[in-house]
Amino acid sequence: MSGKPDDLQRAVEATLFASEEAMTVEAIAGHLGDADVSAVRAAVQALAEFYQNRGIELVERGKKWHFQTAADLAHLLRREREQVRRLSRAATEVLAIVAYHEPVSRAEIESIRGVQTAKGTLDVLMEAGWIKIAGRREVPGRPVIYATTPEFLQHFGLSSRRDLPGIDELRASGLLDPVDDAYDALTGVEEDRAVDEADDNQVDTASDDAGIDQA
Amino acid sequence: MSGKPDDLQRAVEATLFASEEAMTVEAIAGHLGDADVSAVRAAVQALAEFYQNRGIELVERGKKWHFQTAADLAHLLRREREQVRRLSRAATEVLAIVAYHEPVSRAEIESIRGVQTAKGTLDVLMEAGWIKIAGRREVPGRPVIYATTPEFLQHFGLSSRRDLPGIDELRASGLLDPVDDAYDALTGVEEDRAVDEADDNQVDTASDDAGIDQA
Amino acid sequence: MSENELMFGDASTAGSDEDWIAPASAETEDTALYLELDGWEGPLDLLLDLARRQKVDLRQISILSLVDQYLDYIERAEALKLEVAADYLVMAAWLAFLKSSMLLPKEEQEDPSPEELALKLQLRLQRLGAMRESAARLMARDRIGRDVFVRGAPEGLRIDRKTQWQCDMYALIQGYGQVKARTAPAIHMVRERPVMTLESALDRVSAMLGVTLDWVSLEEFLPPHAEPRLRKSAMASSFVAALELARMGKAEIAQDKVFGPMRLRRVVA
Repeated sequence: MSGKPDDLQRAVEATLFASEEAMTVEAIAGHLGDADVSAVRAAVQALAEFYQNRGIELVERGKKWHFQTAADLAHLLRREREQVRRLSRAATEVLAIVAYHEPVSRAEIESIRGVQTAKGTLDVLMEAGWIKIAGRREVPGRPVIYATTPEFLQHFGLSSRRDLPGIDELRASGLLDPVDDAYDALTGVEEDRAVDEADDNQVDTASDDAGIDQA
Repeated sequence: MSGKPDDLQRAVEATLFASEEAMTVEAIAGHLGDADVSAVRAAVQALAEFYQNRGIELVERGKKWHFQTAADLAHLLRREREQVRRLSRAATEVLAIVAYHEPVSRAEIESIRGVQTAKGTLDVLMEAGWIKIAGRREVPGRPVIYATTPEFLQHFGLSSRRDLPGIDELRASGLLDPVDDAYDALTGVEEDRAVDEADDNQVDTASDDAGIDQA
Repeated sequence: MSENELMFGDASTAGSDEDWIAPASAETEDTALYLELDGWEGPLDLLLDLARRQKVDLRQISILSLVDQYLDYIERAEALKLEVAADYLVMAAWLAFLKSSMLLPKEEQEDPSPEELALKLQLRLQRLGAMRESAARLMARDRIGRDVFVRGAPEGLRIDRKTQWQCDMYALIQGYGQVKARTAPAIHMVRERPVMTLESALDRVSAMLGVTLDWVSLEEFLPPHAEPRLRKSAMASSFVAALELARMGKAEIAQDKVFGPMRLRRVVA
């Protein structure tokens, strides 16, 4: 099949190309001002043959014809493009909380972080394959709980979660130093810094004789 | 051009066929996973040649390529429902003035037409995507200037602005110059005129019979 | 004007009037002309149409007869009691002036000369005519959706971006450390500090005042070898004690100037 297409073939070709829907041979003939149906059928067949092995093909589905991208090139229609992105700080924190506290619900994550956690943050971590939904907690509301995945361990080079440095190790490496430690250091009160981080209402306003205000 | 298309040609064909928009050679190459641009360009050219005289053809409009039905089949394909917006006469004229004079300010459009341009006229053309604001002219008042878009070229089947019907003749005859310049040219410095028209690189056709259609 | 020019035909012959909602030019009869009063887009448009009626190249039209036609048109429109827009009347007045200047003897002419004005009008008409022609030719091109069609149902190209997220061990534990540090309860310890209470200051000041009748500066009431923080506390307490004693009428206070040294003296009862 080569050479120039005849007029009918050209008309059929253009009609099928511009059509928003697949068309039967009869519909094509009708569209072309009542062209001869068998001639149109022949033209369609000739075109289908002509387009074989090209990037596009003319196919019949349930008596209706339409052009489509060649099946073996379907991957061109949807391409995947990989991009490398650093996890945001918020996502990193959430991941760390899941890793240290799993299984953990979103509300728990928020209470540990002290800030609200966007839904998208958990989605990103699930998309990355590092956390997964690990069931529901059997408490009112039955919240979803999250846990890390084997991919997480693999990515971070851990053989198990127990390889994560403990709180004491974090503290020793300075990673737990709160920001205002710097202030304390400057004002010279470092020897007995808050050892207890459990609760804060045990502040003991030691000296009772501090008052200027009791006159 | 016959025989089987090579893989790149098939891929380019499928990509252009499936795309909802016209694509530059670079965009095609990018879509195909950074294929070699010059190879893609060659493939596009080969395809354009291949589709010549078929019911559909591959055309270039403002550096972008797309498939469309052959123009001579218009009578067969024109639907009952007209898909083209009808332009008012004013809009038609303003569009032509922008296209032939771009970039052009509203005041310049009005001075050619001798009437004020209704606000809606430019809006309609911008909404159609055929003209756009192209900055401001650095003269007192810094008026906004307008120019045509790639969609304009696409819609009117122009490969580039140089394809605008009769533009070379209009330039050569000074009909795109402002009245005052044309007056000066006619009355005094006639011989310098061709030199002043720095921007048209076409040979001084100077033809008396270049007339587009003589009355 | 040069002889050999490009010629531009009547727009109506260039086709594609169909794109115009209101065809401006009535083809033939004067009657039609009048009925189309609203069809012109301004005086220049009307002039162009009248010029085209001269059936010659726009570069060869007779401005004088064009002026006559225009004035005639406006007059007749007014006679028919049609409302003529102001800009048409302004053009009429200008053309009437142009005509009279063109008919005047050369010597009496001003600058710009009527010839210049007439030629410029002609040039304007040519430019408008050219654009009108171009517009018609543009509209007559093979237009997408009217003459040529793009693919009816393109599959569309989609690019799915897949993100490869990156994070390392250090960032992870640092993140956890930050959470912990941020949310660790802030513990405020008020440390025991050396202070002098108001009571002890009162005792101390009144006892010392009892020793002398002279003015004594406030500093002298402070414990002499106290460390700075205690001294500060003592200063504050002693000051309040002094005020208290003054209030009770047991002491008087003097200060010569603002922020000057403060002196105290016992009031003898």
